Amino acid sequence: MAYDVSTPVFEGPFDLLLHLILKEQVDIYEVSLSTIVNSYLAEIDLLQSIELDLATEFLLIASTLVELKARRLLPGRNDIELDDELALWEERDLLLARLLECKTFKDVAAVLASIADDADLTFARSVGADERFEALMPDMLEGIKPRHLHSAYLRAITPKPVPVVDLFHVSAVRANVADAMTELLDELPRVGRISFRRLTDGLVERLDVIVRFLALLELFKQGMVELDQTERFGDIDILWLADSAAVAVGAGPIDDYEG
Amino acid sequence: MSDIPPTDAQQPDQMMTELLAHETLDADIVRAIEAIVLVATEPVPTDQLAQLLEQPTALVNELCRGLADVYDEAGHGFQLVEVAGGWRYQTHPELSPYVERFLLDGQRHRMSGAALETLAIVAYKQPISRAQVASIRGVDPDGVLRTLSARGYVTQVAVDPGPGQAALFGTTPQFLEKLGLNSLSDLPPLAAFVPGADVVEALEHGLRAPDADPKLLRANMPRLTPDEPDDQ
Amino acid sequence: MSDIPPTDAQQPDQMMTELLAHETLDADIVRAIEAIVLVATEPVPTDQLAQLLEQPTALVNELCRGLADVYDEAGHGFQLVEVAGGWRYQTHPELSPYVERFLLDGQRHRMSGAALETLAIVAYKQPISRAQVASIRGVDPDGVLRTLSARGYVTQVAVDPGPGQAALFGTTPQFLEKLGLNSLSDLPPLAAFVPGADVVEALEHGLRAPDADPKLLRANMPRLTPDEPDDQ
Repeated sequence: MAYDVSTPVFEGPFDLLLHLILKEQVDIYEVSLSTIVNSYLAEIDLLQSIELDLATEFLLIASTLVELKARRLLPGRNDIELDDELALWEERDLLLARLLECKTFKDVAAVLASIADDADLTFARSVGADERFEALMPDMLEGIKPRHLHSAYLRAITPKPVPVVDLFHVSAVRANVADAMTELLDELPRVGRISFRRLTDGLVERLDVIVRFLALLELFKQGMVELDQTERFGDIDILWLADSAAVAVGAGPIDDYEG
Repeated sequence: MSDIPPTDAQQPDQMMTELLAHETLDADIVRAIEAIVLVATEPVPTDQLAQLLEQPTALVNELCRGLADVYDEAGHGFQLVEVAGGWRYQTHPELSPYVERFLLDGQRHRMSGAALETLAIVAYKQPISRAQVASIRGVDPDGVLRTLSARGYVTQVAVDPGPGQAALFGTTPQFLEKLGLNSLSDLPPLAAFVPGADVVEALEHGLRAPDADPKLLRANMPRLTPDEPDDQ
Repeated sequence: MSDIPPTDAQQPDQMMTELLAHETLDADIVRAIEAIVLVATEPVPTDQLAQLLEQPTALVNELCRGLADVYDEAGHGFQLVEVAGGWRYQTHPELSPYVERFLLDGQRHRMSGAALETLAIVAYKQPISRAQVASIRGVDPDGVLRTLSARGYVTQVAVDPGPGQAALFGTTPQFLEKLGLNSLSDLPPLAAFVPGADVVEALEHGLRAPDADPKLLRANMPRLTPDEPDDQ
């Protein structure tokens, strides 16, 4: 169980974040994500076992951070639309509220622990009546039918559910790099040269843009396009090199990306 | 306690005070006797108390008698008595009518889920050792087995011939009677309800069946509807 | 008791005598309370005692408190306490070393930090869904909730009437018993634990988007390299 593991410092991603922010005075905009991941993985190493649940939950939190961080780092911050700015603040406030709530219950749990420790020093009597009252003892089997016994047996032999990684937070959208490559292989020979912004102009979903970018990198890897970026954060110039579109798509291993 | 008037009965119950001030020992020894006997499910032999408290048996015996006197003198509703070679608390005979009324008053004494599961395992897998029950349920069944045994639903039926000679448990005729069964073969057969072989195998291995549709799996699982008393 | 010397401690434990001489009732009422609670296997609600003894609840409550005081004053090794809405006998905390030695399974299971945090959230926010717990703890509480449920500390208390019909969890009387509390209102008030302004400020600062150039910021970046042990 992921939840049985803990260090004195933290147990989960929120704890980690709390710890990083409160103890280490970390500004999430200052600290690099790889640093967070590294220190996290270092802790995981200490535990000598990968706790998949914790790790995936951590990735969930981390991705929120990446998004916040990415917005900060992206150019043209002054051009950010008011809605985006508001959304950014909203996310920040939401995260703050969650961290505060998390901290509240961490603190109260510590008090409950000491209450429980005190209570553990006493032992309740639950002996029941002696044999003089045996005839009056309630019948524990009252109302129990053979079928109840049967279902209790099945319940007993059924192994407790094995923890599985829950994918509820993963949307069902499946962006396929191979498909994107097919599209590009159709489109690029016709236009010859195009900028990445224009290429992705009609795309609404950010994920689609990313997949197109990955497909483009794949084509670059295969020597079918030339890419050029004149300035940091600038537009990317795409030049079609291959004469023939007969290159087999999917000849190499191409990953699917689930969004 | 403002409305409890001071009485003329000035007979002080100072025996407890005296006991606790026994010059030859730690005051906690007397109190420890009270604490241990309070939670003991069986009468506690004087020897055992003496050993636990690291005191001479004769002294412990004397202290127990002293405590018994203290309770009697103070007029408590309980007594400390020596039965079957051990000490236990029991209610004063004069109060039996109240105790009986309480016991008849529908105590919430329903069988816990854990107790029922243990009983079911013993019923279906008898004769079975404590360790085997533990390995199925994943927890130490000691307390539950003791309770079930005290109620006369299970009993030791044999001794494991192997090394260790573990006690093997089985159900009693009283158990069958309570369930309205003529014999153990009248228990609902397991096979008729057991889910498909693939699912069983997956479950037996403690693994999730990777390609089994969860919905199908669920449909084959025994359903525990809320009206079943074991479902708490 | 010949070798128990009379002491100078002449503080008479006459409270029991006084209780028994309570002018408005049969002396047996007080003793009956002792007898009933002694044979009960779980805390006996004041109401139930009152009904069995045909006495006003307020009086019974007062008598129980009186008895608890009597035991305390006399220095007994047991206590009468009100837990989870009922009265029970339990051992005095000072004697836990002896009792643990006697009960071989006396070692209590300490709850993990994760379990306690989840339990705290359920206790204060009940009825609460799994997803709501998850959003507070930041991790999937499934395993913890299952463990807490198996221990009997939490249970499904309702179903969310909204879409999805999520199971809503709440704490059980066993939870109160585990903590030795009489009711949920005995939990420390949550308001006392809301982080202070300094913490809020630290967190806010940590989440603030600075106006400075990211490259400058990087130079100031706190180093959290793996070789720096988090030694707290």
